[in-house]
Amino acid sequence: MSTLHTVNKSPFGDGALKSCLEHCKPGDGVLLIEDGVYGALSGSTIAADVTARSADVAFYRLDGDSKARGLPADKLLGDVKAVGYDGFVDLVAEFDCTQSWL
Amino acid sequence: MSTLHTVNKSPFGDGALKSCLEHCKPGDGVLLIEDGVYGALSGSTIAADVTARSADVAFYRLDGDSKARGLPADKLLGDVKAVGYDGFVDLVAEFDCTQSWL
Amino acid sequence: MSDTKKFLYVNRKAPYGTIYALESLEVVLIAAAFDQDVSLAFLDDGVFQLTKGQDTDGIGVKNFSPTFRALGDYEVTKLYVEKESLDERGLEPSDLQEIMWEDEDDDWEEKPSIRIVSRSEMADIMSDQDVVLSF
Amino acid sequence: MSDTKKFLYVNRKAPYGTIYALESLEVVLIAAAFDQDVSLAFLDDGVFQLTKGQDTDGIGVKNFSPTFRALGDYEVTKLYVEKESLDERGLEPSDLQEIMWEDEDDDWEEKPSIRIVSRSEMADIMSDQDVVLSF
Amino acid sequence: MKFGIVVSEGPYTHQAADTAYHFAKAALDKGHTVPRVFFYHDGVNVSTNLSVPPQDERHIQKNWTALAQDNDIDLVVCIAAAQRRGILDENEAKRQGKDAANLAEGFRISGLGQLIEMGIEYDRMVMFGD
Amino acid sequence: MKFGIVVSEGPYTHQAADTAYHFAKAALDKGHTVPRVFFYHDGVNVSTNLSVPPQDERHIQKNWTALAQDNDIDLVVCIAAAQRRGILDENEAKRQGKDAANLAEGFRISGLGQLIEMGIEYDRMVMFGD
Repeated sequence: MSTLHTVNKSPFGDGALKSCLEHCKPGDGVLLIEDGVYGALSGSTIAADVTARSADVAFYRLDGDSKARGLPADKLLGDVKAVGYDGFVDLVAEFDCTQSWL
Repeated sequence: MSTLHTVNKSPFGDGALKSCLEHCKPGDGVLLIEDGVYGALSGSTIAADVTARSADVAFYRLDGDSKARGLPADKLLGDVKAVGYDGFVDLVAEFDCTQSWL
Repeated sequence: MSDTKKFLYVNRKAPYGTIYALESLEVVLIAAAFDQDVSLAFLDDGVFQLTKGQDTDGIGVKNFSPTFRALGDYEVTKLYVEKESLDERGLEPSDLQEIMWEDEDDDWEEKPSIRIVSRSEMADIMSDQDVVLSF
Repeated sequence: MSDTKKFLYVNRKAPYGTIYALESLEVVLIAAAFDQDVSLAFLDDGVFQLTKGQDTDGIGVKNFSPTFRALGDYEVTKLYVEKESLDERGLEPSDLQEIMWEDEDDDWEEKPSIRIVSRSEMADIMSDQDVVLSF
Repeated sequence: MKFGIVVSEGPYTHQAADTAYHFAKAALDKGHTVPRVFFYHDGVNVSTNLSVPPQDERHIQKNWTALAQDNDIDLVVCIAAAQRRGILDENEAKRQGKDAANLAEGFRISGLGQLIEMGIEYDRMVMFGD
Repeated sequence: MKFGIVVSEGPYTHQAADTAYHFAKAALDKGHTVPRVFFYHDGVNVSTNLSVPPQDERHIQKNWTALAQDNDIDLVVCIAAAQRRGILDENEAKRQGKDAANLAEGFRISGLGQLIEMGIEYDRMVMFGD
């Protein structure tokens, strides 16, 4: 069983991403959506936590949400792969279960 | 000029209380309301931050909100004084300005 | 696939400040009628939902915490509470209300529904579900 | 008391995920007509409101970031941005859009509206207001 | 003193509208005045007259309407925020070609200028939100 | 695959209803089915037919109604959540003695059992909220 976790809130004001990182399992995926895409910012206070899990968890971010917020690719962690809404659908299909960190 | 700061969110999932503590000035007041009353829990990860500001900032919590959440007085920081809605009104009148940390 | 799915209801929010805790409980009560394998997870601020001694008279909002004690009658008997979440908040298991269920396979013995688990056990529980609903 | 009050509009939330940033800006645009002393504070996730290059085509939501550049025409010229909030997010002042106003007392010279301040300066600004509205 | 109150979140979902109500009542009890309450963001949803909460729950809209009538409080709902969220008075409903209006008694729809006026004219402003 | 979608926050205030919409469209484009979308918590506010957003903004309710009609999606609004928040269909309005109903075309009001059914019958469930 593998799970796709979605996180939709900024990790700087809210604990959802941090809690997700502490609960996801090797082989799981974490998809950053909406304000969650700020979690992909390199050089931020959350970047080390994300990078630390990148070895055994796959990270994704919605590209539309990243562009809406003016986050250029060179400011974002390379380990966090950009996907569109179609990629989001593929990820939900690919993983056995989806858990939203609301 | 003195300010009454109100904080209405739990400090464990949200950064409002922490940001408030970093921005309030000596002589200000901080009133914990709604889910903000959890910020008065002693023995918690936020307690030291609250205690550190208790020397120059006055802390209050809404008593109705504390009781609603089942927080007994002996679990709460003594530095955080219980007030009712009437005490809330007095505090707003007493301080020159009110700032809500929404 | 068997006819029964594993449903996990994840509670990460405190009660009363927002309605999610109450409306989550409303879902669980309905879900109980569907004969699925139901578990509830309480972590982060969700552990605050289970504190004992809640008294909402002062805020004019309905106290729904007694409803948790009725869950056993609905055969909802697995309430997982994360220990680290309690610790971070200065709470102990004894600060939570007692919630019991009667085990019909064990001469109707009363057993506690709240099971304190570690963060790592919570992660295992989360990963072992068919459907995860978050509130 | 003078006829003019000091109003501070505090922005602590990111744009688009929630509507607060947009509806805060709508208040400021109306407020500009009232001849008060208006300042805007951007701290915590509020600094994200001012990033340059926002392009919302992919999410089907209106991009309101160009409106910040019109604030100068409304004589809203004090946009305080907290340096520590930028640092924590891995942002630099150059990641924010350029927002200018024309100083009529200085031969209409163009001056930047965004003023980067320290956390301690932000605390001073907050404490020196008559009315603080939070979004 | 004159207290201005702002409610920024919707009823039942957030406690904001409840706390604001208890605060307003306490202020009035202490002899202060609350000339106006401004409903913004999802706060506009407090003003729907179609809410039917469970019998054993408080009725947030009716509480506000009663408090306003007893104490001459001006309950103002922001027009821009209300239109987005589907709160209309009779006039707006007609103007927009809608069959129904849902603004409760005691509330009126107006512009954001009413909020700024509060800040200028009142002694204190208190915001309740999320 | 059969995808079940839950929308837990209100329109415009949170992006949830938008993201859910784009996700549903993408799923359908890829040949999956979205038999039902369930609106819970403030998500029920998506279904009001009284929303009048600015002309240059998306119309979230109309987008959902159109998507549902084109793809035979069952848009279900939770009755308990809807009643608290003032969303009523014609029947409920009559039963509650209200003059107006505000449930938009393409949506229907039903119970929480519809949500559990989705979890049981569909291959995947995705929640959008706050």
